[in-house]
Amino acid sequence: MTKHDLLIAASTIWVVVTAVLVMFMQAGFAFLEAGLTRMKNAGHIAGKNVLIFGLCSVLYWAVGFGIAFGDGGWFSGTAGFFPSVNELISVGQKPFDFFAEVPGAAGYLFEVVFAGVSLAIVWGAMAERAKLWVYFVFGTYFTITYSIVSHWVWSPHGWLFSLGMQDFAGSTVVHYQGALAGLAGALILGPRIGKFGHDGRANPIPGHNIPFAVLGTLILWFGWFGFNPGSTLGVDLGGFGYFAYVALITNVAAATGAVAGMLIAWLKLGKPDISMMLNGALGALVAITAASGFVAPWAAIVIGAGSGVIAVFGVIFVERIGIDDPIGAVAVHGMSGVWGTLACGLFAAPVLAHNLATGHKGLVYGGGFHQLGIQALGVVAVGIFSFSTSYGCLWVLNRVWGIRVEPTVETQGLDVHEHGMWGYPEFYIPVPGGYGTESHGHMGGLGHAHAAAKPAPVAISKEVTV
Amino acid sequence: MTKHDLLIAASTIWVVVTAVLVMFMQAGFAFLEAGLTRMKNAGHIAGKNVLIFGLCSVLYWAVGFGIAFGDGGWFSGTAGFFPSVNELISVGQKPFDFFAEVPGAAGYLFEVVFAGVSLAIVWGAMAERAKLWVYFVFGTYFTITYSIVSHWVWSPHGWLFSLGMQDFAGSTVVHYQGALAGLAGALILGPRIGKFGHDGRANPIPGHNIPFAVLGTLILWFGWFGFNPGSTLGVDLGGFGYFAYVALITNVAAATGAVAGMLIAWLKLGKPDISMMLNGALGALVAITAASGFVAPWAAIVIGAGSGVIAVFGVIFVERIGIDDPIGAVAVHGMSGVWGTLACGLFAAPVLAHNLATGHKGLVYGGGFHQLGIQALGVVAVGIFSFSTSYGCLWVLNRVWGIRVEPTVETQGLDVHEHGMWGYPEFYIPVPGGYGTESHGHMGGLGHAHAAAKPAPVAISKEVTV
Amino acid sequence: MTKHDLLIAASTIWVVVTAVLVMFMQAGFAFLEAGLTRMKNAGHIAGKNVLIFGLCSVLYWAVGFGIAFGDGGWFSGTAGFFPSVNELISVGQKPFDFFAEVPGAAGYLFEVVFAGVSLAIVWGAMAERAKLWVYFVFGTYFTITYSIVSHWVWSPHGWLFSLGMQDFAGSTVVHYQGALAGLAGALILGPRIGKFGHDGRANPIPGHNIPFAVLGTLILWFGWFGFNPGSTLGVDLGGFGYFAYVALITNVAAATGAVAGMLIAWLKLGKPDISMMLNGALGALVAITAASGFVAPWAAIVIGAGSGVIAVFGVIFVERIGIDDPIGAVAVHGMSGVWGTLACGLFAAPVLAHNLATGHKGLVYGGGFHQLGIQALGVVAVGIFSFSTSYGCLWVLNRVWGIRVEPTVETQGLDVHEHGMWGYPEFYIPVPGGYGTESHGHMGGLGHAHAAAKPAPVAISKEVTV
Amino acid sequence: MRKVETVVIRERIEIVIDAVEEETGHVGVTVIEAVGHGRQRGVTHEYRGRVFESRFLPKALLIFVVDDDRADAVVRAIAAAAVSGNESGDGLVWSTPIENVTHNRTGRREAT
Amino acid sequence: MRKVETVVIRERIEIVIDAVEEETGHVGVTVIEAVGHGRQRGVTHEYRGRVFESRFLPKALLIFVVDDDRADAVVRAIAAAAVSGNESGDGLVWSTPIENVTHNRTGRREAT
Amino acid sequence: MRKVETVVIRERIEIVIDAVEEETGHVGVTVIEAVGHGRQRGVTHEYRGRVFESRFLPKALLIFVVDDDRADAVVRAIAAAAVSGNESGDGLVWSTPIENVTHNRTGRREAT
Ligand SMILES: Nc1ncnc2c1ncn2[C@@H]1O[C@H](COP(=O)(O)OP(=O)(O)O)[C@@H](O)[C@H]1O
Ligand SMILES: Nc1ncnc2c1ncn2[C@@H]1O[C@H](COP(=O)(O)OP(=O)(O)O)[C@@H](O)[C@H]1O
Ligand SMILES: Nc1ncnc2c1ncn2[C@@H]1O[C@H](COP(=O)(O)OP(=O)(O)O)[C@@H](O)[C@H]1O
Repeated sequence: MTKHDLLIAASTIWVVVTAVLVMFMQAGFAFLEAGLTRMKNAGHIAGKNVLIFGLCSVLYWAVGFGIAFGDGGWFSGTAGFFPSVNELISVGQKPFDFFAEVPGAAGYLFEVVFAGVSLAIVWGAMAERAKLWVYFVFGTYFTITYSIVSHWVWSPHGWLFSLGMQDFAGSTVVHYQGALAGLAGALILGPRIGKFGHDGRANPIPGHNIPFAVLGTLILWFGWFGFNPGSTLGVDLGGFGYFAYVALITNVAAATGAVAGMLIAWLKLGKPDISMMLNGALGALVAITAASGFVAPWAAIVIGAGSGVIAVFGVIFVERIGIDDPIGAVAVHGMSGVWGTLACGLFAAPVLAHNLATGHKGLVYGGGFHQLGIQALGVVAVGIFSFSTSYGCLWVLNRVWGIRVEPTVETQGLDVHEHGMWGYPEFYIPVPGGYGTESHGHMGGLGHAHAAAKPAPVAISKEVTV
Repeated sequence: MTKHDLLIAASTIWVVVTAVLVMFMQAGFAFLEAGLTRMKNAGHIAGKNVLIFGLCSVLYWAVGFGIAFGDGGWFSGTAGFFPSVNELISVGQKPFDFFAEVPGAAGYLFEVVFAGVSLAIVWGAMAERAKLWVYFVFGTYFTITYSIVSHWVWSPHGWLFSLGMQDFAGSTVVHYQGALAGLAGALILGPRIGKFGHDGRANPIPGHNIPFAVLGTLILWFGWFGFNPGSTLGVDLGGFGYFAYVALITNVAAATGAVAGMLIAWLKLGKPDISMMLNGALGALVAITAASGFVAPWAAIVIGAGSGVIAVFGVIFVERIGIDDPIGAVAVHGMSGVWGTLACGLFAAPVLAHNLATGHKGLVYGGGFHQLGIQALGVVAVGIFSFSTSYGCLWVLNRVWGIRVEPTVETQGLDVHEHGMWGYPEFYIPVPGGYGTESHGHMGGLGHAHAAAKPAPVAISKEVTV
Repeated sequence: MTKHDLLIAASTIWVVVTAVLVMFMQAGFAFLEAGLTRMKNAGHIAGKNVLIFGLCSVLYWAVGFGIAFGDGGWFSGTAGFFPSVNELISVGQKPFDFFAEVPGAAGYLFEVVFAGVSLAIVWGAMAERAKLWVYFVFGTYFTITYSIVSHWVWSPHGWLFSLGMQDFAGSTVVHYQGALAGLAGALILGPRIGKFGHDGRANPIPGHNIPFAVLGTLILWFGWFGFNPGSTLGVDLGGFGYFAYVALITNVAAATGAVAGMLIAWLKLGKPDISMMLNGALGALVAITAASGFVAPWAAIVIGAGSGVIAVFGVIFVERIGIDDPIGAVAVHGMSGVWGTLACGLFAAPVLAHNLATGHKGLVYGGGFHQLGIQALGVVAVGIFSFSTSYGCLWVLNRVWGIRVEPTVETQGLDVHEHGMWGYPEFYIPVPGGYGTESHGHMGGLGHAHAAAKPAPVAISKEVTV
Repeated sequence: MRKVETVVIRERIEIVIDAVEEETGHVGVTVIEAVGHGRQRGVTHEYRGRVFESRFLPKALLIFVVDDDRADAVVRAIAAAAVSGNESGDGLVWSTPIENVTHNRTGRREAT
Repeated sequence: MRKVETVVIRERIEIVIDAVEEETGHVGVTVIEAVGHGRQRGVTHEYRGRVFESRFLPKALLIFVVDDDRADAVVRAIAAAAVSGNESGDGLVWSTPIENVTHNRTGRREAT
Repeated sequence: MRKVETVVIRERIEIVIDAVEEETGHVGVTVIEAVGHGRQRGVTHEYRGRVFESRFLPKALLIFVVDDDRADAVVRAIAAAAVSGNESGDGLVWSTPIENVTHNRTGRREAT
């Protein structure tokens, strides 16, 4: 047992544990999104996260990981497809020598959960009206385009990495990209029925469960301690134990975003809207994702506060221009993603940029516009690539087969139509022995002992032969 | 400070962190099971997981851990009961020298959460109709029989271990055993009132909360990253950082199971049933539990897909033969547990079986039927032992006291009858200032300021003296 | 790379991971509290945890961390305010040299989540009737008083630490303090409308969602594996891997508390009340917090059982003397916090007190009343300081501006009044395409395809210009 | 025409409606959730030390708007079908003459 | 017989029923959740930038089937018990003659 | 006075009430959630291998207590406003003479 063995052990613990935290963010998205949409779609909205993470996990093993982190050129990796046992258990070997201190398998695990997050964001903006098969087709497509961009920014061969772009954990790669695809989807799908009145004014369509949205947000915040600090991909990047600093920055920014989101909603809208507070916290987490390795605590506060402002005004703006984004993905992940990416160019602290050996100090430290320019270039390049490829794909799918459900399906809900069963069955149909049957129901007391003795047929429903 | 100290530190971090992830699976089971059962039992179903994990935790410290991992013979451990402070803080010492790199306490922690999972599975198949005291009595009994079997398979003295049985993290020990006891319980309890019509046809009794079931599944998936990778019990089993590979295999299998479960339900039942997708993912996690240390990624996909098939057809089959298993435990944990155990005999990769020094390569690698035979032997032996001991115990309890609640209790619900209060009180009774009182209620707006000034007595309820 | 570097790496992993587990306890409190209060306040109750953790995180970076752990005197730290990048990334340097094996940032992360827990407890006892701005003002104030007491007990300069007070992870510092402030708040606010009848008898106001309360409790139990074991602040305190023992003790106590809480409720109240079981588990976790590093497993069982008794009788007692504490914070965190702190003086095992070099062995090991006396002194001193400062602050705020919402706001609910929107909007107002509109609603089936074609205006609501 | 109203236990909703359809040929019903209070006792609840009970039981109110000459048969069909065999709680049925019965979709006014 | 119907605020449900039982001796009631719209204003809601209000308030509809000679006393008892002291919202009570009143369990038809 | 009752689809609740207020000047309504069964088919459900369907559709029952001379106009206003353009499901409206109408808050008894 060498010290290097112990380094591998510690780094692998760190990378696996943080990857697992990020994986749990799927539950966060599931509950944030289910909470901010309607009861009739709750099962579908929550369940689709399992589906897409499943799809993505297999695909990313097959091709995504190779594209993103396999050896290759400036545009894409060209090795590491369908990786074998040996490629996955060895450490620092080709084709995954990018991961110097952990086995290829740990690299896969950490990176696949990021791809899963990016995919989860996409569907937030498209919620409550897309057909189920679209998840399969576009999910597959996006996993690949996502992997290409992550190669650009994070692989040592990638062209944006070579230019010195700073995106510590993926404000651009993960969040902005997901939001761009979601925006493309929201544009092509159009708003939900009832969202805009005949006069074009937006109607509020409140989500059905604010506690779910809070749970989702806290799970995401929790998972983000994997997202950002885990992006050191080992225990010594930036110095031994430096990842704790990344965690601190992440927490300070998120905290500021939550408070700012609530206060700004209070000032602007007259009420300290809880969903805006949640959006503020999440927007801040998105923004600090790029910057968490590079900035000082005071800058984390500035970045977080900026995201609180963006959350409130961004959500209102997106609605005002006629886009229906039920959970605010465009504002929270898109606009805040851009803000965080650019913020590196403003606030990157000299000592940290140096320790991480990525890019240069930011504008406020006298670094001039150099780093800011590179950050802006990254934003523009990824914006064009991601939006156009996503829009193109969805446009074709929509043209050929139609990606939006029929009005009757949308009105009645995706749960019963797409999946056959409500998210909360006892609120919609009589279930044997359930709410709304003898002994039960709102304002109801308790029934007869005898009733149990001879169960009635499925009340109010007729069975149909399979 | 020696390198060995650091090894102990790293291994203990790993084992404790993964144990904690597995402990959280109790929340996963609580929500999976509560989601797939009815509103009137939601508090009971969720709450019982806290109870049985509590019971199990104390018992396992007292005797279970000694039976399972204390020094002893081929059948059972015979030392390490009521372990002392010194036995628990020392590393690699008798009676817990099985744990070479972590203190006995870490061994306890990791193993008790496994016992807790096995127990949680039991009650899924018995849901919505067992008396509360049965949890105490059978929970105690099962903790002990479980510990015996885990000694057989995992202790270096155990007879199945000595034969070279491969069960990396417990498809057989944890899942199959839990399902066998659950099956015994479901048989003795009989189906829930209303589950089968007068003509014997099954009525659907949909669970009440699909988002809960999704949350439960994602928590379980998350926890499984402790379950399988943590079973290395240190940072160097199979090579430093090898546990990351186990995590990858786990994820790929689960992902395939989710997608397969949904697609097969879609093909077979006409609808991409969300609960079947969840069952597919969980079944795949169960199956890969035995195999996660031994197989290649492609085999993880095969195993996961197989579990997706098993989930759908297994659930339907169990119902067709007249067994009422509300959450599908028999199919998901039992059938998939067998599948995963046998799959080792088919797909164990030579290099991995060698690295782990457990058993031999599988059939497809030219290993012949040797390993498959041992796996089958393990399945049969554990099947006979676990099913018969569980069935016997429950049969006696049922004969002497009756383990099923009265029909009136079942009809009205376990929450109010066993525990005195509904899981969702405001949907069932008027609560002061709650839903269904002035200012509140469905389709309701908002009431008078004045009403507040003179609170009414507990509406619609009369207080009774304690 | 030295061995010391690896020690820093391993310790930082441990401290950051456990800190993250503790951070997740915010979700636990959010769901425990939301579950045990009414539907009309669910969004507010859950959401406020995000707000106060946000507030506390920023403040603790600014001043709290310096007060608590910066260098200073017996009463308070006097350095480390607004810490800089360098202060946070260096290890074992002033002003945070208290943290010898991890960077200052890891220290911040671990300690801020403790402050967040203490703050979360406060609001449990004040639930459903405090104004929103009070969270901002008192949250700020309490963050500071909390930090002062944590300096007393945990900083090597603190006066109670110097006396040898044993409070391993904060039964006194975190839980008791939070409960004292909550008690002050509950006294000043008075009981909720409808809680006590005209004859002074208490009315039950059941919480609205027992599954949420169960989830909250399991999340808290999960997080407590960070809370107590993480308090070693490194991998070698008490011996390498000793933290696993702390985890075992924590689990055994919690388990006993859950079972005891249920059994005692069964005996005393006639029903195995689930909320009492949850309170038993939590009370045991609170009590073992001080003792987890110091006691043997049998003592953990005694302590846990004691907390089960305290939970049931404490909750009843608090209600009987006319205090309305909706979630039982005074009993669970206050009384059990005192019990756990004193229990160290009774049960501290010689070997463990020695290994940790804190205080002396307890009464039952022949240590006499010395340690018990110090523990009692700590309880009294903190009790006087914390209660009086909290009561004073809240009294002034109440006198000047009033901290309780108007009766009309309380009756109708904090969600709609303080935040503008219900926690479960579809149960209260018609939402376009939601429950209670065409195609939907309880006992409802499914509507017309055509209805979708011409969406109605926002049913039953009129839009008002912003 | 006549409006026949009945309060029944919820498990009987389907059976009552089927009986009306089969025995009288009348199709069309509106169902409303209700709770009722008759002579039965509720069940005891306990929460955190307080014990109390509730006095209502869940019922359903069914409304059938029927031709005058069918009213009597509908009442009889309902009373027969609503019987659960329990000791109490099966409810009541009654009818009321109504005027101006109009079919919303067509605007057709039925003879009173 | 007569059917007495009343719309009351929900906190008055118990009080009204108790009053009817005490003052007239009549036992038996069916309660239905309702919402009503009278002259009061709702409360303002806000969600993600949109402000709106709701015009209904929660009420309950109580149905008492009573003997003809008790109807008037029941109406009076209800009207008296329903008063909450609020400025508005206490609702209405009225009665209607009904026919064919049949007790489901026994099939006994009450004298009309 | 007269009680006008109507069963309508839920999306029409607001429109019907507005129509009554505008066309007849009558203010005051009580709304009850209902489900109804007419001639339409439900939608197919599937759960874990079992397929079944439900036959009810959500409706609302609206109650307007009105002056005798306004009853006919109210009925007509409702019938007109309730039409959704769907092929079925728009429900019914009818009226009944009622007695003893009393305003709870004031105790004032309206002329019958
Ligand atoms: N006089 C009444 N007026 C209105 N509803 C009544 C009346 N009597 C009974 N009911 C309804 O019928 C239900 C059954 O009544 P109950 O007295 O329990 O049954 P039974 O008369 O068969 O013993 C009650 O819950 C209530 O909803
Ligand atoms: N004409 C009416 N028809 C039906 N229900 C009515 C009528 N007038 C009032 N109500 C019911 O009574 C409730 C109270 O009416 P409201 O006008 O607010 O009270 P008040 O007349 O005491 O000021 C309403 O919410 C509604 O449910
Ligand atoms: N005879 C009736 N008695 C009571 N309610 C009825 C009757 N006929 C119709 N309804 C109510 O009206 C609703 C619409 O009826 P339906 O037959 O579907 O519409 P349509 O007559 O326009 O085709 C039903 O769901 C039911 O609630």
